[in-house]
Amino acid sequence: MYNRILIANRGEIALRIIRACREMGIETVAVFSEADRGSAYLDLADEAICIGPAKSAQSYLKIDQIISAAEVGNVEAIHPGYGFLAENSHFNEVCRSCKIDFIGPTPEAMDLLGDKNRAREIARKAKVPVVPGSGGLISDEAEALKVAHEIGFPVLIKATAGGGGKGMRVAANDLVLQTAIQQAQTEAQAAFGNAGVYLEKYVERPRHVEVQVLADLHGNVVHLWERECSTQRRHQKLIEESPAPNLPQETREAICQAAVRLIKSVNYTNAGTVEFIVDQENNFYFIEVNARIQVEHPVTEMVTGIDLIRSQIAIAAGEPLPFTQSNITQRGAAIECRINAEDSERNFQPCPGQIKKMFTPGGMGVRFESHVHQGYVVPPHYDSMIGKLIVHQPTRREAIACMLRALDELRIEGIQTTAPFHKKVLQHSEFVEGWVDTSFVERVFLNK
Amino acid sequence: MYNRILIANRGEIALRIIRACREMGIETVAVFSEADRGSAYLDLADEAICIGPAKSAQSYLKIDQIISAAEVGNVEAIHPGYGFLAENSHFNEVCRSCKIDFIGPTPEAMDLLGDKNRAREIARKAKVPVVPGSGGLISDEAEALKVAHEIGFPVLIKATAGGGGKGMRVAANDLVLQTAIQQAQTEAQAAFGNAGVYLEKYVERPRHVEVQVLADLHGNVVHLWERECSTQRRHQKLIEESPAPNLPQETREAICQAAVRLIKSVNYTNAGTVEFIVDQENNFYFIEVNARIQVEHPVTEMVTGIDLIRSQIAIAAGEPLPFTQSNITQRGAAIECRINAEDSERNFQPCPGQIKKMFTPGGMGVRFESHVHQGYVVPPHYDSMIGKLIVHQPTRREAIACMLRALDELRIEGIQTTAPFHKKVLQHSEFVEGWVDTSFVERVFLNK
Amino acid sequence: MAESESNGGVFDEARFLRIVELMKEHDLAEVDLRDSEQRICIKRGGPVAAALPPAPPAYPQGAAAAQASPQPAAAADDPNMVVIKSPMVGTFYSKPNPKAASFVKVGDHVDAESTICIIEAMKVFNEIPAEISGKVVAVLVKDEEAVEFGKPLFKIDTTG
Amino acid sequence: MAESESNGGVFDEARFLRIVELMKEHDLAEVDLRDSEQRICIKRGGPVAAALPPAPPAYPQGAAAAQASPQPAAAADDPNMVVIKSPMVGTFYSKPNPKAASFVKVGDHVDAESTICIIEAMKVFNEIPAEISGKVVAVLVKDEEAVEFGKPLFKIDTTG
Repeated sequence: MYNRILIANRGEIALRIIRACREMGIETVAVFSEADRGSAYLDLADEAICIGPAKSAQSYLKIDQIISAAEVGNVEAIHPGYGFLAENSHFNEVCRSCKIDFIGPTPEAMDLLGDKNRAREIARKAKVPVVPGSGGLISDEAEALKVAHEIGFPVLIKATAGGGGKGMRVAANDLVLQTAIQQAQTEAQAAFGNAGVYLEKYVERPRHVEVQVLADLHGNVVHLWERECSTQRRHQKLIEESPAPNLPQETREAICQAAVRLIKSVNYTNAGTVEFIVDQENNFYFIEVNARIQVEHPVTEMVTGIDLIRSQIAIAAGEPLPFTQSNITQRGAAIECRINAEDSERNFQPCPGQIKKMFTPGGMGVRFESHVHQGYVVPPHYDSMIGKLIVHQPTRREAIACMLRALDELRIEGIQTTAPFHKKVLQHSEFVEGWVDTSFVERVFLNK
Repeated sequence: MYNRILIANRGEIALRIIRACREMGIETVAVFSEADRGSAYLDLADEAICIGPAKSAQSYLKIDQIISAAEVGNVEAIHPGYGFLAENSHFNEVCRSCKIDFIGPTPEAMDLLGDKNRAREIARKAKVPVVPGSGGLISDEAEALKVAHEIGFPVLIKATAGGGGKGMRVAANDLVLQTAIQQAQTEAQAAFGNAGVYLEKYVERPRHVEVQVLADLHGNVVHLWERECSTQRRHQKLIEESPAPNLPQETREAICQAAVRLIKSVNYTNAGTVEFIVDQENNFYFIEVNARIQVEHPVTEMVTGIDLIRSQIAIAAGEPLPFTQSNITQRGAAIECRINAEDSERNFQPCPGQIKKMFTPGGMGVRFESHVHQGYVVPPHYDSMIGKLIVHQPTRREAIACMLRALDELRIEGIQTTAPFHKKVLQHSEFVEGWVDTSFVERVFLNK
Repeated sequence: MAESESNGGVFDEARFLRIVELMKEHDLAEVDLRDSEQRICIKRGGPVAAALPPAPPAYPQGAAAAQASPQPAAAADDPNMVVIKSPMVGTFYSKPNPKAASFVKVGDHVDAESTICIIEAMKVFNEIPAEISGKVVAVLVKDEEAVEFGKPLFKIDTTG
Repeated sequence: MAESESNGGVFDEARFLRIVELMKEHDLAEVDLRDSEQRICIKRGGPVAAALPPAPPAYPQGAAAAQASPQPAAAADDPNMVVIKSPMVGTFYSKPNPKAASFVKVGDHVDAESTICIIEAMKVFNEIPAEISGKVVAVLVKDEEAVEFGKPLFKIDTTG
């Protein structure tokens, strides 16, 4: 096991990793930008090293500074957290060349899965369903109709050079498809100088379901079941939970096994998340792999009782997984609300500033993961998440009730947070009944 | 289910009950003395009623004021918490006569078990072991020797009129017994004007092990396994845990079954704790029943996942237990440290006063049950416990590591607390190895 | 200042007012003008504000330090004004029975033994004596209102 | 003050106003003018602000508001004293190689291009220029000491 590791991150995830290390008897070196100087969580590290000014590009994203801090700090490994350099395979390689363990997958696995198209190919080979499509460019209407009849309407027409919705069209039948193909080609030509389009099955009201996986260096791969993360605003997750509600047991098991197959097929190691979309008929399709720990990992920890950060560190240090698949069960229901310093009344605009007064929730089944406290100044330089409120209860119904009372207890003055918005979401019948898809928040609350 | 209940208590347990009620959709009426006016937890209740001045005798112990508040507050039930009126069967009866449910056992069961001698008799009838003894006064040396040989040395000679150790003597063999009997009789005569003495087996280095029981109004009785509470100072528990370390599985099950037998034999209902001492050979003996929720109930909640306060309320409202014995398993290990406003360097003298600065621990497996916060003034009128720090981890070793890091994170300035003392205890080899008896703290730390 | 002196003495009201106006206009905290035996010294707002402001309340307020003593207690502003507070939790009745007149009304004189109201607690009707003599200045609760311990019930003018 | 006195007595309004104007213009809190028996003492705004105690620091201090700018920065006390701070994390070397003399020592004069030390980061030896000219007043780190971003390295007297 390591004696000393560096944490190449800030805020709540840095604190989370410091806590895990203290429990494992591992010393920690924290790094911080000048905007985070004096933050209370840095006191809990054994050493804290300033690596640059407030701007991420000059501090938390600056590979040479972090490696230099690792050398000065004399650490054996680096935990990248999430965001910043967590999925940067170059950083991962630099760590290796400096003989510092990167607590995560290898750079090779990261590269393989980092390319969406290659990942899709890998998934196909591992017999993991991907969203059905033409598999290549569509030359004319006749071919489009043929493919559409194979994969079934509605279909999505996408520009091969596209992005940001440009050149995208949905067609629900032959007639629409015939005209839409031409329009899409014309639009793509105009926007990207490339008229190439392809077809993909259009998944209506998809749910976002992801599977947590752990793989050690000895070939053992397990899943820790799924998380439901459909409550999103503009592709930003707001609420995550485990287990996914209203997911048939056979689907749950099939998704989890698919995730393990995929991870095994690329010799992926450490913690990873395999993301799927699930349609209204419970068909599931692979989307991508997140080759890092995720913000929402605590909901999995609550229902499985397994500490994912400690697991990541033990895996990187070469320890075999201390459990097998059959030991890993989902107990009860866990929900996480991301508490962001944002004003939900003003289009979720960030609200940095000082927390004048604060009262944190507690009690049975409540976990508040946060580095902030009364007097803390939320800096304007980083993302707006100031904490994660997680509850764990025997049933989902109880978890919602517990979350509501915990949100009531959370009192933060001086800045606006998303806590009031979460209360509205948690009380909405669609959420209560567990039928949330990724359009839910925008459809119901943002009148979009 | 109730619509509205009154909480006849203060501080952390009042907050604990308010939280449970909020989760159940039950309104709460809190009562408070003038010393607790303005306490933050009162804001979380639906109504708060001042019932008298700071002195407990004129407020939290004043039955008529609490009943009057219940009437004014229009509640259907009263939760007494622990301490104050929790085991006052007269209060319990007054509630009944006022048609307010008392959330606890009946006054009759309370009275039956409240008398230690009667409780011993009930235990014997239920085939629950009690500390073996003469069963009556000893008239002469010959009888004493006969009894001692029956129950086995060492034996304890106790004055029937005694108390506080007066007239008590330990005898390890015939010779000592012969002289000790006379001395004890003489001493008892002098001290109490009553020379009557009896013999009891002397349990050396006993461990304190207790069993949590839940019994509904429909005859269902289950245990929630045991708690080890041997880390005590002057009979005040400091650290509690579940499961009890180094307790053979057959002993664990035998103790738990004995507790259920006893509880069933008196038609006891609601939550209760059956206390035992366990000797170095894992023989166990019934001591008494605590007919209320206990301070240390969270360790049981953590390992079983069952909310005891919500269970108490549901039982009182007439709901059947939603689980059977076979559903109740111990998962992982939980430890609780009582955080008292006491100076362990100065003979644990209480330290009331204002908490100038405070930082509370968090993270995976950490639960801090407390009503205090930065700026709170610990009043001098009540007991010194200001919170309970509870951890839950897969193993006891991990639980100790987690508790140590959580105690490090707990920063309280302005008053002294027992947190530093807990760190010393948790790192002592006897505690780490799980061989603590009730003399441990005084023997090792207080040089007594 | 009633008798305004001639030739601009220090007691000249017009001059005094003029100085005050100037102080306001120019946000002056203090003016101290002396000439031989004459002196005009005026301080504005300053001294009050200059005194230490109360410590900002901790959040949440925490257990209060101030222990309101139950009845009777002098009102903060006027030492002759005494507030009679409820000695118990219960329901306040201003009269012995629904058809009767109130025990006391504003303007009445009470002495220490006068019953001023009834508080019902646990079906017991407790007659509450004034424990002080004076004139009733205000009745602070409504008939049949629930009261907690320490709730202000009456305001008494002890000079009345 | 209505009747302005001749020969500029202390109650002369014109003089009074002139003093107040000067106080405002120069942001004076207090003026106390005495001449034998005469005295004019005026206080403005000042006492209020002066009495306010500093807000107690929140605990823990939280992310610092003060953003230490990296090298060079004027020392708080003396505007001519400048502190050169480390522009990176690494190991500080005062000399180009173990056998050589230090780049600079106390008393040396440096200019903007002078190399004052080396900081090793990721096996790269970065020569650090002074970026300012002046006299070295103090070397604040030891040879081969690990330094973080923003760590004060040298104190330079820019008048030297």
